[in-house]
Amino acid sequence: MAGKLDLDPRVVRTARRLAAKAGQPVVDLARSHTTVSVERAVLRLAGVRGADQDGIPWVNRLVDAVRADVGLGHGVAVPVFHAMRSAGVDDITVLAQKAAAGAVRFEMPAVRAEVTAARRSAKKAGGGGLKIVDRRRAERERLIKRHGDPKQRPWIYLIVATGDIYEDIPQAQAAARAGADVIAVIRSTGQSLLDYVPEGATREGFAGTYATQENFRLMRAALDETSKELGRYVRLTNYASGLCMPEIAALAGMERLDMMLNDSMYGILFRDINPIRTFVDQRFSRQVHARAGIIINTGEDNYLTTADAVEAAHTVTVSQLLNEFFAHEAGLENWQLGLGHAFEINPDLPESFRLELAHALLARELFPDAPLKWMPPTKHMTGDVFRGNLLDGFFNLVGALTGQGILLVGMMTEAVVTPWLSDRDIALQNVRYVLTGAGKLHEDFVPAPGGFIQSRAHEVLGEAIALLEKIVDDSLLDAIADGTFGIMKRPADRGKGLDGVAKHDEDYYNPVTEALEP
Amino acid sequence: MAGKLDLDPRVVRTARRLAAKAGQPVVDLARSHTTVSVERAVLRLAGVRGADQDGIPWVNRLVDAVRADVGLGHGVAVPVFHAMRSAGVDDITVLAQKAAAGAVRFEMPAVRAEVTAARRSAKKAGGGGLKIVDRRRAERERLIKRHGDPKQRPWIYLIVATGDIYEDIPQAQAAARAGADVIAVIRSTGQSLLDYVPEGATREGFAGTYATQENFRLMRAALDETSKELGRYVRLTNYASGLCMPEIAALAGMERLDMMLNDSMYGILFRDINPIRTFVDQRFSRQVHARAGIIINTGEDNYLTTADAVEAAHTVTVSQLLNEFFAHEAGLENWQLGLGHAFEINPDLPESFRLELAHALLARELFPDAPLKWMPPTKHMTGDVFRGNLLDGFFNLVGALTGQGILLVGMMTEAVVTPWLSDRDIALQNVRYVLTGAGKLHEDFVPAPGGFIQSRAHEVLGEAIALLEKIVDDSLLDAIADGTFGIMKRPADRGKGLDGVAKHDEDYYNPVTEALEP
Amino acid sequence: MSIVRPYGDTTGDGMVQLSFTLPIPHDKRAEGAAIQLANKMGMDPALLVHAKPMGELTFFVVYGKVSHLVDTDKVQVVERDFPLLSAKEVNATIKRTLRRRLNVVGACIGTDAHTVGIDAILNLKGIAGEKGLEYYSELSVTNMGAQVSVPDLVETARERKADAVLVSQVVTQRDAHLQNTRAMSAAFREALPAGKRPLLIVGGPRFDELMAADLGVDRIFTRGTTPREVASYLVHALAGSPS
Amino acid sequence: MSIVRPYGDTTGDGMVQLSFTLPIPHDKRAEGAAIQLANKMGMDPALLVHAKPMGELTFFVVYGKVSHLVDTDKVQVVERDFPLLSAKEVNATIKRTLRRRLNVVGACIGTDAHTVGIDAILNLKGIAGEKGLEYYSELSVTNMGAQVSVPDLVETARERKADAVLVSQVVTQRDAHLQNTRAMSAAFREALPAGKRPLLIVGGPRFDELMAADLGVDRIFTRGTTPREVASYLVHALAGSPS
Ligand code: B12
Ligand code: B12
Ligand SMILES: Cc1ncc(COP(=O)(O)O)c(C=O)c1O
Ligand SMILES: Cc1ncc(COP(=O)(O)O)c(C=O)c1O
Repeated sequence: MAGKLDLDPRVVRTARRLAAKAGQPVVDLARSHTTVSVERAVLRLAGVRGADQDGIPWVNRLVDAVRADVGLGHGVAVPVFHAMRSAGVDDITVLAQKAAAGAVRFEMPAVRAEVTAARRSAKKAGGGGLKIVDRRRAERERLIKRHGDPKQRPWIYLIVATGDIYEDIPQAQAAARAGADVIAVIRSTGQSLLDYVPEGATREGFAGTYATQENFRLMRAALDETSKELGRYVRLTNYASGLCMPEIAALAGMERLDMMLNDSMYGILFRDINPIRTFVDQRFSRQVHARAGIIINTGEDNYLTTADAVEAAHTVTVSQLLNEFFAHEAGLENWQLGLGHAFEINPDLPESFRLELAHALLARELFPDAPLKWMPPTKHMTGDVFRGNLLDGFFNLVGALTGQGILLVGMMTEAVVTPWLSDRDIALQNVRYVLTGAGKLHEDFVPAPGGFIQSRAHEVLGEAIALLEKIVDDSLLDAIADGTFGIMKRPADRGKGLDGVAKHDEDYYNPVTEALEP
Repeated sequence: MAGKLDLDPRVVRTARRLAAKAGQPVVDLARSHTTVSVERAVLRLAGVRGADQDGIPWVNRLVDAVRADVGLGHGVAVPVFHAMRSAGVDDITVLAQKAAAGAVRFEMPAVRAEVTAARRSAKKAGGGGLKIVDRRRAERERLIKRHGDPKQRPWIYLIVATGDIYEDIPQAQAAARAGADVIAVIRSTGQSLLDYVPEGATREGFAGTYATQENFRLMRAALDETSKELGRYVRLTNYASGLCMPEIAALAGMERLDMMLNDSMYGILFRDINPIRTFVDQRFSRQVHARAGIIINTGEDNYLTTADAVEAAHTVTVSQLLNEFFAHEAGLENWQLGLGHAFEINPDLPESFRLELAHALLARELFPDAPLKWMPPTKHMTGDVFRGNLLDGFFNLVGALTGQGILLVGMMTEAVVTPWLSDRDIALQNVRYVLTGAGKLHEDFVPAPGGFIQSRAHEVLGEAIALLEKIVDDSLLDAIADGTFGIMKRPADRGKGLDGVAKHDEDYYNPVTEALEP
Repeated sequence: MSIVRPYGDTTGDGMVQLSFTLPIPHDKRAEGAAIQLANKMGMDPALLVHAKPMGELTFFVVYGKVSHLVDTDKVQVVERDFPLLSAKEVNATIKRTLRRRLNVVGACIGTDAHTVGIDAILNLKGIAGEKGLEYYSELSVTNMGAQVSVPDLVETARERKADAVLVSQVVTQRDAHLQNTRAMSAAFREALPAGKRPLLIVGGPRFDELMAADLGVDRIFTRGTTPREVASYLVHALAGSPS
Repeated sequence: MSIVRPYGDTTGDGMVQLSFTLPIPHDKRAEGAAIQLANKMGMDPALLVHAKPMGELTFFVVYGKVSHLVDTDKVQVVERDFPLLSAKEVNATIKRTLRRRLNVVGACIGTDAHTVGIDAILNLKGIAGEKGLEYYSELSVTNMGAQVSVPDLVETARERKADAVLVSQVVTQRDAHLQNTRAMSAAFREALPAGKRPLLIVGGPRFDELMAADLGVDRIFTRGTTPREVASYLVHALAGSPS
């Protein structure tokens, strides 16, 4: 694909260098802080399971108890494993239950040997979780070898969103049979602001189904069956976003999810989550994804629902560069970077289609080794479902012409309802038509040198560099506070979940980060 | 647009030379024969109007009477104008009425001076008709100057087909307001096999409205109004096909229709009209169209509804070359050649879209000065109207990418009903989206040298030349008899309307042909 | 399952999509009128999701829930009540029971010129991978083509001693297909006594298979018919059961 | 015109298009079931033009004629019963009658995070070329953003002495918008005596404007609302008539 835009490699290198410079202070911040959810993720990997009668996970009760006694700054690993030893409990969930009942107190051991012992136990327990993650990854590789990968690029990505895992499952299986390569289970509207991960199989989501370990397991098992039936490994996606990003990443790793929505800024911008909380959580979750062999999907598409897709095109590029930097820093490889972008230009705008092509090609050529995630029109979809299906067709065509890696299938009812079963069928038929009839059209499509498409791509890249320079000068946190992305203004000292952040003490210890740090 | 396929001009010249060679015998046939409808057309131009109580036009009664008395071989002009003089009638319609009542007898005058006198009167009367045609043409040019031509290419061509001229009119006006540049009034299913042209305003067509002089007049007047309202000259189309092709051409010329469906073989293939009848009628009607400044639309698209659009692609090319030759021979200029072709490849076929592009580009580059008429998918349309609208969008895109001149707008309900008002609106919205968003994409679209699209175009051209060579060897009439076009086998001695054909006698005289012969 | 409801995205939600035009200009009242229509059709709640002015008319898209129940036990359909035979079986049965070739005359009548459907059934080439009736050695097929008048059809059927007459009708505007079919069956009734009348079969994409009696024909075939089904039916109706 | 019918391609033809899924596998019976549903909706004849198997379910497209009449006189709509004012008039009227700025508190409540709609109404930027309420000098606007809980909203409304509370709801799955709106209006009724309650306004693309009373709010705005309409309504309801 490369070379259609005639991008200057020096300019591209400049852009990357600027992104690294802009991102580094945030990485430093993430490396020196922890959050309640990072700590809970550690304990989940170390084996805490289940929830109390009110549905509050034991892991939350445990972290809260530790925090009340010694704060978060040391990390919970040492106090917890020290307490296990002291209390003579060897099931960590039992410890959590006791802690919740007020039957255990936590402290940082005073004696160095005790610290070492607690660290050693923590490391072992945490390592146990990581071993599960590793096994899952190996299992995935085996199943892919057995059943095979999708025959075509882009992979076809479909959403289910009934709110009820038991409705989701047959719908997901039907979607896979109809051609979906990736199934995403959308989450209930409220989940990202919950500071705990719900437990068990759930049937009561709004416009999406709760992300729970059990729901993950049920869906993955169902899709394993379907993969076998179809002779094609069907991938499963969920969301590691929101206040529980690290934990959900850990659960995803342990339940063999294959892709996760995981953006460095989405939660800040679209859920008003505190920027620092997000950046800390994000780094940990990405380290887990790196280890689990999970492909992340970033959320640049969302910016174009609140900002204008032409005016703000360069903010997508900037965000992709930042997401790439953060991802690499956390250990993710290029094949794991499902960088997002979207077909959101007003279809009434002259040249809208050529502009879309230019933007999509730019992303493609800037990130040649990443499986870009190409998102369908949403903002300019209306109740006119006939027109909707048409727009989706042209979206699919851009996807095919620009070699996108993952195609989130657009639904003609986008402006009306969460997708109906038949909407998915119509949408897949649309994708199939375009890929079958024009899947290789890119071979014939060589934008004229210096023509509209090339010029537009260069223009956007130029704007992106200018913006990155400004961010380097001011700081990324300030840029976010100013509404640079998606016109959402999010100051670093506001937003949800800030109280769950703590600065590392000198003796901060986290057995999982230790294992995952590159 | 030219040059994207890198066609070899020598090969293109060969193709044209072969087409001329294949067509010439048919031209010779046409020049040495007449038909009842040619003769009626002459008399219509000479002023015969109206119909008897059964709706049989006086012009039919008159020609039948002449034929009964002296045969057709002399042409009707001399016997008729001789009779007028002899009977002392100076209104030609009155003569027809008298003839129908058996009150006049016809003969070829024995005296040379009488022949000369009759010819002179005939020429004057026929010239009167041609003057009307000329006035109409001048009027069109004036109106186009006043109101303007469509701003974009392709021109947007919409069909109305209620069967009732009084429903057609508001629908046509609505379509024009919604963006149509050309309105075609589809004919009732039976009309093409009627050996007369119905009279008056009609409301009882099946799946189309009768082509009558009065319907032409009413619709043209309505669209003149709308043209004024819109500041854009809206063109009107009808069908000069079937057994009355010459007469309808004459009526179209006199009522200022702007385009006419007029194919050299359609009637043979799809209405089982005798080949000789058709070729004779066709030549005359084209001469009239040439004079009237009418753009013809040929019917190659139809072949692809009975034959396979990939296998038979070259038969479309061959037919276009033949239609071009016949058209030039009859005096039509390139700007009048709306050569037909269609988006009819099975959409499930791999590469269908690229094949469509290749075929459409081939037509474009073979006939760079003709306003090609690009026809939408019909055969592979189904009751799935959502898919239908999508296919139409990709059809529109090929139209835009290959610089077609006239775009017949596809309807999502193609497989269901004659178009509803709302279907047209949805269809126009589709066209508008594609032309606005991707109308200039052709600038960026340069098929790779030697790539799929170029190769396919060269292949089709090669097959077309091979077929033309065979036709030159065997004769066009044999090729038609063998089912070369549209898999319809039509031997020259069969089909409807053969009894309406007569060979010219030595003294054949036709004042209109005389005036129109180049 | 006997009682079912439409399925949007969960079992039993009853959701359907509807579109139509009302001949009134777009305004709030027009939107209300659209909802009124949807309500009358049993959609409640009816969600008006799109309204597009088209001059003096307005096009609407409505989504909503219908409360109607569909009782699949009460569905009337013409089920295939004869075995589907191979070409071999068709030929063998005709040979055995009729001891002569079975004569078939086909045509597209009236002003309808759509021959692709009848050709698909009759011509060698066939459709969907199945050969047409001409392929069957024991069927003698006369395909009269398009725009055949009813008198010509009756005449030819008589001449060829047709056992079965196959008529195609594709154009349905103003019920052309129904009118032409009725005219055809009436003409056969008039021209020939009951025992001498060929089997009358019509086909076309928009027929209702339940209307055979109403139209005076023996059988109706519709969308997606294959030649083999027709051949099997001919054997069933005219040559009795195979072996 | 008071009685109208759907218009396909001729006046009064009554034609409509319908699509839906039935949870039964595709076969003839399923097609019959689809027609049964269309018939129950009043389509007769109902033409089944497309049936697509989707595993154990089938998707259908049906075209047909409905005989229902639409009586435009019987349509119920919430007509704008107040004058549309310019920003100048809005400001002047508030100044004159209230003699203080009018306090508006807006939020997207519940778990709904769609702020584009409420922002379009409140923020300076506005929508469709119209500035939002923040632009009006006599309106004091507090935009609480997304996912605001009802108690927080009531608290803020109290603090800011809100004259009007503007709530947006976009997610409608499982009637989330209706539940949240009811919870909100109940909370205000509980928290404040009748005279002290702010004007309650909800908006979102899928509300039914006729449901205001049912939901316990004063007014509902839906698809395509512009800030000026809202400002004019606020003046009408809270500040009396202009000049
Ligand atoms: C091909 C086609 C044509 C070709 C026909 C070529 C030919 N020689 O047949 C051409 C281009 C000439 C043509 C012309 C016209 N057409 Co046309 N055409 C079509 C088209 C695109 C496909 C029809 C087809 O071939 N289907 C494929 C065959 C295999 O399917 P089928 O006919 O349904 O047959 C199957 C079954 O129904 C059944 N069957 C059918 N007949 C019989 C008979 C028997 C005995 C049995 C057992 C079974 C059987 O078995 C077949 C195989 O499974 C349709 C649109 C569409 N996509 O459906 C319009 C369509 C049928 N045409 C239409 C019209 C209006 C016309 C015109 C009248 C337009 C005009 N005024 O100029 C003209 C004139 C034709 C005339 N006088 O009848 C309309 C009819 C509208 C309506 N419902 O009334 C349609 C639906 C398009 C539209 N939306 O406007 N047409
Ligand atoms: C943009 C968008 C988003 C953005 C929101 C960004 C933001 N900050 O608002 C993002 C990408 C974050 C998003 C996320 C989700 N979305 Co969303 N989203 C949309 C989208 C594409 C456009 C909505 C929009 O902005 N419309 C433009 C505004 C101007 O229109 P409006 O809201 O109707 O507002 C106007 C009027 O209604 C009125 N109005 C509205 N509110 C008020 C209030 C008052 C007081 C007044 C007077 C007037 C008024 O005035 C406005 C101006 O005219 C729609 C699809 C579509 N095309 O409609 C889906 C859609 C609304 N989203 C949907 C869903 C399900 C979600 C998710 C829940 C999916 C998931 N599970 O992850 C998430 C989570 C969101 C959550 N927790 O609520 C569904 C809702 C389905 C349903 N009917 O229940 C939709 C319909 C898409 C779909 N088909 O699935 N989404
Ligand atoms: C990156 C990312 N995370 C998460 C979400 C989902 O949002 P929520 O946090 O409401 O589950 C989205 C929305 O599509 C997204 O793009
Ligand atoms: C060239 C040509 N003539 C005529 C017609 C119309 O056919 P009819 O002769 O039935 O009016 C068509 C069909 O589209 C056509 O393509």
